[in-house]
Amino acid sequence: MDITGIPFFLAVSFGGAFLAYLMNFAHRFLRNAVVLLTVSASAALLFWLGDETFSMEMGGFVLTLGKTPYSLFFAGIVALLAVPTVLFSFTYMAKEERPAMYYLNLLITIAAMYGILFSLDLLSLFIFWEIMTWSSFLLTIHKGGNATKAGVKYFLYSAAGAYAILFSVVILYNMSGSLLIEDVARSFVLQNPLMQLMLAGTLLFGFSVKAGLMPMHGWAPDAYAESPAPFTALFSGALSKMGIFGMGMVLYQIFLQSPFSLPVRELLAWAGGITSALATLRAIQQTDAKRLLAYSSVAQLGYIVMGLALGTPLSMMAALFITLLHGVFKAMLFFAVGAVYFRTGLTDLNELRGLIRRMPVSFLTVLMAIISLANIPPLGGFVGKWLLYESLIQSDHYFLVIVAFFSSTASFLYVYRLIFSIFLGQEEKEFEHVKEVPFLTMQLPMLALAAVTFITGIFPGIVLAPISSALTYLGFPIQHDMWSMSMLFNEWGNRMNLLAMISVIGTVFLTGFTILYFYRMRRTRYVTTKDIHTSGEVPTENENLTYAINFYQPFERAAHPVLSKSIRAWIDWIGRSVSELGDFLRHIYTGDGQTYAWYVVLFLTFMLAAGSWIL
Amino acid sequence: MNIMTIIGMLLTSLGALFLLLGAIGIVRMPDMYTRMQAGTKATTLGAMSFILGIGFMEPAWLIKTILIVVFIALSNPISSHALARAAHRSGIFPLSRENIDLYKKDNQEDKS
Amino acid sequence: MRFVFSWIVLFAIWMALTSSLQIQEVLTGVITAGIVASFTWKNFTTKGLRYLHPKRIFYILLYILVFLKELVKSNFHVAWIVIHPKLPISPGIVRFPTKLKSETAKLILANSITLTPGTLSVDIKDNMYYIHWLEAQNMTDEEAAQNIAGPFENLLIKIFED
Amino acid sequence: MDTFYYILGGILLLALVIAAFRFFQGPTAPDRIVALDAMSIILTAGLAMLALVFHRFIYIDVALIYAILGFMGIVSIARWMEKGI
Amino acid sequence: MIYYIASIAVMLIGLYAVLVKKNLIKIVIGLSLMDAGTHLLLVAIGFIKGGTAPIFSEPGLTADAMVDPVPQALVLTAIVIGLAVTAVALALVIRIYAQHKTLDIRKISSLKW
Amino acid sequence: MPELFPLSPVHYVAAPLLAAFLLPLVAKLSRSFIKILPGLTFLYVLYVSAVLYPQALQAPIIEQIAGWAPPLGINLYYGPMAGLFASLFSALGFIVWLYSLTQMKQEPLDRFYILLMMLVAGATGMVLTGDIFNLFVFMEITAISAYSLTAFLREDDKAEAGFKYILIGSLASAFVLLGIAILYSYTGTLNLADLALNMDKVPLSVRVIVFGLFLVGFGIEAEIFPLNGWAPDAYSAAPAPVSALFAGITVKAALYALARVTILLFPFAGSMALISILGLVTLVISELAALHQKNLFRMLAYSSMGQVGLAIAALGLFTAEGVYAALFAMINHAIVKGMLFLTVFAMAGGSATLDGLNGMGRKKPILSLLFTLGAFAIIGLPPFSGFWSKLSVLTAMGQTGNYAMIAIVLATTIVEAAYFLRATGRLYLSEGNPAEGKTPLSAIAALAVLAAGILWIGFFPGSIDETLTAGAQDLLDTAKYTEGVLKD
Amino acid sequence: MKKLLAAFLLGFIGYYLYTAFAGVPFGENKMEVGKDYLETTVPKTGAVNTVTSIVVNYRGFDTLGEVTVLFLAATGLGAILFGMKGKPEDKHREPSSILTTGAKALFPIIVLLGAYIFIHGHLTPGGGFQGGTIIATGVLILILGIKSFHANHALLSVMESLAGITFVVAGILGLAFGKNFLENILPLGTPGQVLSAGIIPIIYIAVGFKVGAELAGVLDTLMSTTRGEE
Ligand code: NA
Ligand code: NA
Repeated sequence: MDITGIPFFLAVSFGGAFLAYLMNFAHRFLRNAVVLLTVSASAALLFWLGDETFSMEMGGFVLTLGKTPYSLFFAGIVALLAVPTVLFSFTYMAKEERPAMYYLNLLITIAAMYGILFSLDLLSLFIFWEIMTWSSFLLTIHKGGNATKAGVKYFLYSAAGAYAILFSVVILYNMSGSLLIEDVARSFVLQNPLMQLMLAGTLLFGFSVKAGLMPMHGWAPDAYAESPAPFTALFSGALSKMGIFGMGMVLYQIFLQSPFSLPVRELLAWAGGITSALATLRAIQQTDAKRLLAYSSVAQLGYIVMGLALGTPLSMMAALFITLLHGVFKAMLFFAVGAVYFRTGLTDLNELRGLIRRMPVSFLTVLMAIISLANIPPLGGFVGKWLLYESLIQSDHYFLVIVAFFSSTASFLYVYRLIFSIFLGQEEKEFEHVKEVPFLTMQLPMLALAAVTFITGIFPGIVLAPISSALTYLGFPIQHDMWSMSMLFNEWGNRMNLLAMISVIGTVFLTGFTILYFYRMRRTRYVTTKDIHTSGEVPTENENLTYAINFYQPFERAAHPVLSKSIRAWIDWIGRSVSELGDFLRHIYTGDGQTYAWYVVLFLTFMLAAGSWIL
Repeated sequence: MNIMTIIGMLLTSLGALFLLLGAIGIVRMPDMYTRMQAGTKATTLGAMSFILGIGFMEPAWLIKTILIVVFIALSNPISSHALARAAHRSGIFPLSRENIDLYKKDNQEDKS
Repeated sequence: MRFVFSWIVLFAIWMALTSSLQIQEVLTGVITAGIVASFTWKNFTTKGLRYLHPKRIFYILLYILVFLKELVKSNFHVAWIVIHPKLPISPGIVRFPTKLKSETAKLILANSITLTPGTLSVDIKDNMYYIHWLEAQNMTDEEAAQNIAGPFENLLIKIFED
Repeated sequence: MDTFYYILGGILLLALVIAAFRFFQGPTAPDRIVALDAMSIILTAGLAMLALVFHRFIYIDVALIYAILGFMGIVSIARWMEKGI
Repeated sequence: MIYYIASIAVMLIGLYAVLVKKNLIKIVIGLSLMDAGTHLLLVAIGFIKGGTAPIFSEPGLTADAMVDPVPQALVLTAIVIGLAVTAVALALVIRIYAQHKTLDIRKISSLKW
Repeated sequence: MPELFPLSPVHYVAAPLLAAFLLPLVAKLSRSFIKILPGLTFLYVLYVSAVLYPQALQAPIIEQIAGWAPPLGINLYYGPMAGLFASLFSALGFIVWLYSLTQMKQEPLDRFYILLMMLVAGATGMVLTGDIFNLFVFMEITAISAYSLTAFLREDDKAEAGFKYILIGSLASAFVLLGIAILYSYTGTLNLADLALNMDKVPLSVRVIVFGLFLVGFGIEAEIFPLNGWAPDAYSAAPAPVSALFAGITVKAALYALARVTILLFPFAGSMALISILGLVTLVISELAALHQKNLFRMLAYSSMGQVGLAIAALGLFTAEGVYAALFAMINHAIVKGMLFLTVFAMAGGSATLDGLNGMGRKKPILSLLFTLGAFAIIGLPPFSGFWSKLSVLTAMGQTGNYAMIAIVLATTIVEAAYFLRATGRLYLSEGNPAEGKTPLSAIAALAVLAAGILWIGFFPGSIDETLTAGAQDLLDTAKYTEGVLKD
Repeated sequence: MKKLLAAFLLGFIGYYLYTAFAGVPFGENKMEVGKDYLETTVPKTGAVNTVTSIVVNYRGFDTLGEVTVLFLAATGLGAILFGMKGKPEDKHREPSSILTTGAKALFPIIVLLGAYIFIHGHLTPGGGFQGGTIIATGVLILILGIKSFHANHALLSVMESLAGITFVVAGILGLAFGKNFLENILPLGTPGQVLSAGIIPIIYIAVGFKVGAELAGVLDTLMSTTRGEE
């Protein structure tokens, strides 16, 4: 087998998964070694991956695998997050049950993502897509309990998306006689526009579910919150990006020539904008760290979709850049929250506090991540968001600029809450024995990713170069240094002035942060947090004065009417209706023997009547 | 037309007649027991005579028809008896002007 | 002996059934009757070959004659009753004890009573026959026995119980 | 000879119809069974007559079997009445 | 023709019992009646006017004076099968009765959900 | 031996029959024979499959029973499709036997195995025979075994399920027999090939009536809505190995009969479209009804009905691709649903409920994994067998331009996913403390064979491509069938 | 209401069934394969009774199936009613001595008659099924007439097994002799004699035993489970 070929690559990725599962019966160190080796080897092999495509027949269909610059970029993200994820898992999952299943599914998920990216035809893509879905489903339900519900919800949303994709794939296959994306694209333009709209619509719908685009985001908060923390990093950071990958492929490889392309993209951009705004509002309301991060992820993917849908070279660049960066800083956040959970067993923001001295590295990770998330230079997040604003303004989407700006600003609120509730404030007795997490398996992944945000902030060119080749592959006319079309890089080229950035914006942020912090601190008294006696007043439930509880209660009251009308209610309604229909239909089968005999006779009568009527 | 055939015709005619009489008896008699007496029995004898008659009309069949007649003679009274007994035990008692039913009386004594 | 008796009787029945003297049929009959007799003889008969004693055969033939006489006699009697517009009957169940010991004899007696019109064996309890009679009157058991079983009982004793 | 057969057949049929009358009238179950018994006997005779009419010896077997089945039927019903189910 | 109609009628009476009667045994009888109707129908199909039993037991019998033997063979098979099914059905009724102490089919529908 | 008894399709029926008749005798010698003999029998018919099926792929084997050429005698037609089914049935029979060895403890075991063998032999006979009345006979053999097995266990309600089944099943046989009578009255023949050539003697209106009768008759056994009322009860009442066979064998045999009869005798576009539509309706209603089931066997039963509906929907296309897909779906369903029934029984016993699965993931990890695998395969997730079968169904529908059908199938798949994953999730719930219990090796082996089948087909779907293609052609090429059967 | 609807539906179905048979002339010769059977039965099978030659030879496979169905019914019955026992008979309901004696006397005769019928299946309108049924009837009279009579199930089961094996082996012998399953391998003999028609009488005798044993078993199982129950 060609060592530079994709079959070898996938064989390593998938084979490692099963090997690790088997090794579990030997010793867990051996298993961990195999796991780490597998993801590292896959990451390394990415660099040697050859150009030739690979075809095989399976079940009467020709499956074709090959790399493209576009897929390579996404594969890079996967690899970048996969290694820290498994590393982080080693200690984190040591306490949990059924580790063998966990690693098996984790490695399968990773391998399946590679498979999706390296599929040159729609069927292979779908196959790996589904493998990714079920393996990530099994990871989601790993903890049991509520996770089961969340996992099933995740799967059902995914299935709706996946089968929308499959629906199109089958029809496209019937139309073009081939599954190759390029062949499909060629025959696609020959179809009538409405057909084109329907097929692209279902495909985009399918991919957008995975991206968590509203209104199909219902699965995301629960699934992110309930799955094991290390996996959540990968889940939100890389797995959801597969939806972005697919949407980009559909929009620019298949659908671009259609007359409906532009309006659909406009619509998507708006959907992205609304998603980011609403999800940000939702994130602010959360009291659970992981749920907060989950909504944050949805919001960030909204930005990405916005950029992706606009379809200008700059916006695409922004979208892909955020894709990477979001993966990195969200992984950091989930790791850090996971680390806290690992030590305290808590993710509830109302119960955590004052861990800054106990877990300084985790604090630093969260700090770095939220700086990135809040688009503050010098870290990578800033570059992406800047590019996005710029492209929005250039393409005259002023309202979307406002939306994006609004949600960016609002995201301050939740990141502040996150860091404040967990790390700042009074130390609690109950956290006295909390230690920082082990270095090698837990600190190192966090710190490594923190370094990535730093490096990409300072040397965005490292990322922008592969992005530009990806965009070139998708047909965007971009030269190697075309990112200079952004104002940001006009003067400095592919390298940013660290000092200028820190001095201009960084100071502003830190000042604001400090003011906020001390403003809050002043109002606190040194009593235990559970002591809610305040100057003889009897506190009511809604005016709980313990400061960290109901952090943004006033805001919630204001936002409630808007949020409660979300489209999720509609989706829930559909689910309920199907369920009720099922309950109604099962009554068909609750009769006695005679009931069924009546069915038979009625059916026979009907058949005879229908038959003779047709004659 | 030999003597056998004539005997056969006589027997079949007689049998048919008794079959008819038996049927009439079943309709005319007042209760189940008397219907059995008049009906079942007459039809049985009628059938026996009728079948024997056929044996005489086709002499090659005679032995076999005798066999059937013997079988009927053996089996039919048994079934009549079983039926009468069952009817009596399931509470259907014979009509009787003078209440002569020693079977009922004895059964009641047995039970007490 | 009881087996041989059963075999012979069954073979005779077989011959009647086939009504054929083909050698194949006869041989088949011998074999079949033998097989059937081999697992039924215990129940079929209690005395065996003794029934083939000439004296008994004589009484059997006599019995058949007596029976036929009674049959014809009472047949016409009942036929007359049936056609009679007034249905001159006075039905009821009478009883009488029997002297017979053999179960087979009791069966033959019961069957004979039933076949002769006017009387119907309803049950035998131990030695007591219960007879439905079209012309029942209040009478002693002995009178009933005389009236109903009279012609048959003694012959049956001669056939079965000497 | 045919006339003779016709007359015999007619009588049998008439007897059958009359017996059937009791079968439908009842009133008790044993009454119906008595009628049924009689009808089956009449039919046995009828089957034997068919053998005669068609000159087919083999039909006699049918009559014999019919006699057995009729007998068994009555005994079964009687025992059933005595015993309940 | 009247034979066809009569056979069909027997079938339908059986089916009627299956649909309407509440007593399990009557339903089983209904099923047997359906079978019986079908069997009668088959025999009626095979009947040929003036035809005799398809048995060459005596000399002089010819094929064209005989009824169609096929339906008779089929009916023979079908009867035995029907008998077998009826026996099993009765066994089930016995079990049901032992457990539910009723033969009313409406009371025998504990299997649901 | 091979020289003395040249292998022929009749061995599929004769060997189990001989074994069934022998079983009461050898049981008197030693009780252990009760278990051994059926296994040997299934092994033997598997061997017959191994020898004959490759031959059938080259040319159909036509056997004349008792040496009478059709239409006088009964013939067996062992073509690629019948061969496929016969082999599948034999394999499933063997696996279920292997499983039952330790899992089936309810006496009378001798009768259980006799009925089990006859269930398989009857179903095999149904697919082999070339005579419509003989088809009826084998249908009855299958059915009567099925009735008895449904009520085999002693608990309450088993007899009730059996009675419902026998009630509806008897209607089925009555209607089929009636249909046969009508066909015979017009054509004077019973051989399927001969009938196919003589169908022009039957007026069109009568053909419609007969088709209706057959549709109802075979449809009852094939679990077509609304004729499948008996099915959930029977599936949940029968011992799990038997339910596995119901799903894997009896339904398939009835479906084969329906397909064969339809294509040979009633090849109207309308009848085919009707079958397709009925399949879809069955699919939708069954899957929706499954959504609320708490009894696992009942849930699996509805799922079975749904899967069969899917196969019927594809079959009704009566294109090469459609039949291919239907066959694929049937094979997949036989393997997967068989495994699910057996796994659930091994895991949670005969009255398994959804709640009963709680916490199984810890206590019985292997069985839980197998259940998960089965659930994924039934839903149609790659890379398991169900994916390819569902995909072939979808592409077959796509090829005929029935995009709405595709949408319906996919939509119901989501429903299917909902209830199967809910059950899968229960396995890994932390609550619930199921009893520990070792599953015997032979049962695990039986399950492993099925699991291996799921994975094998999943990774090498091409390995059964030839089989399915030949089977589909065999069904559709009616001229070849009639000529083959009536060649002299 | 339900009854009305049922009647309506059945009338409907009945109408269609009637139209299906409207084109089938009653009482006319419409034989196709039937004709061939009538013409070939005596010369080619040696059986005088065409129905028998069809049942046992031409369509012997059906009969094998039919025998199997009966066997399965017996087996299934045993499975379904396994472990169920009726209450002992109460004294009031014992059979009378007349019936008991009669049963004992009639049993051998009935069995012989059954045997006669299945031995002559190829010659007279009898056969294995009819003969077997008669034999089972014989057992029935024992069940009805003898107090707490129980058929010897072990014996019955051996009988039905042996008979079933005979049937299948007769079929397999055809294969072994290089012919087809169930094909005749014996000389046909003189039509009309007992020993004629090749394997037909052998199979029919086996069927007779089998049917007799099975039906007897079924009857006994059913009766003994229900005996004495209210
Ligand atoms: Na049936
Ligand atoms: Na399913």
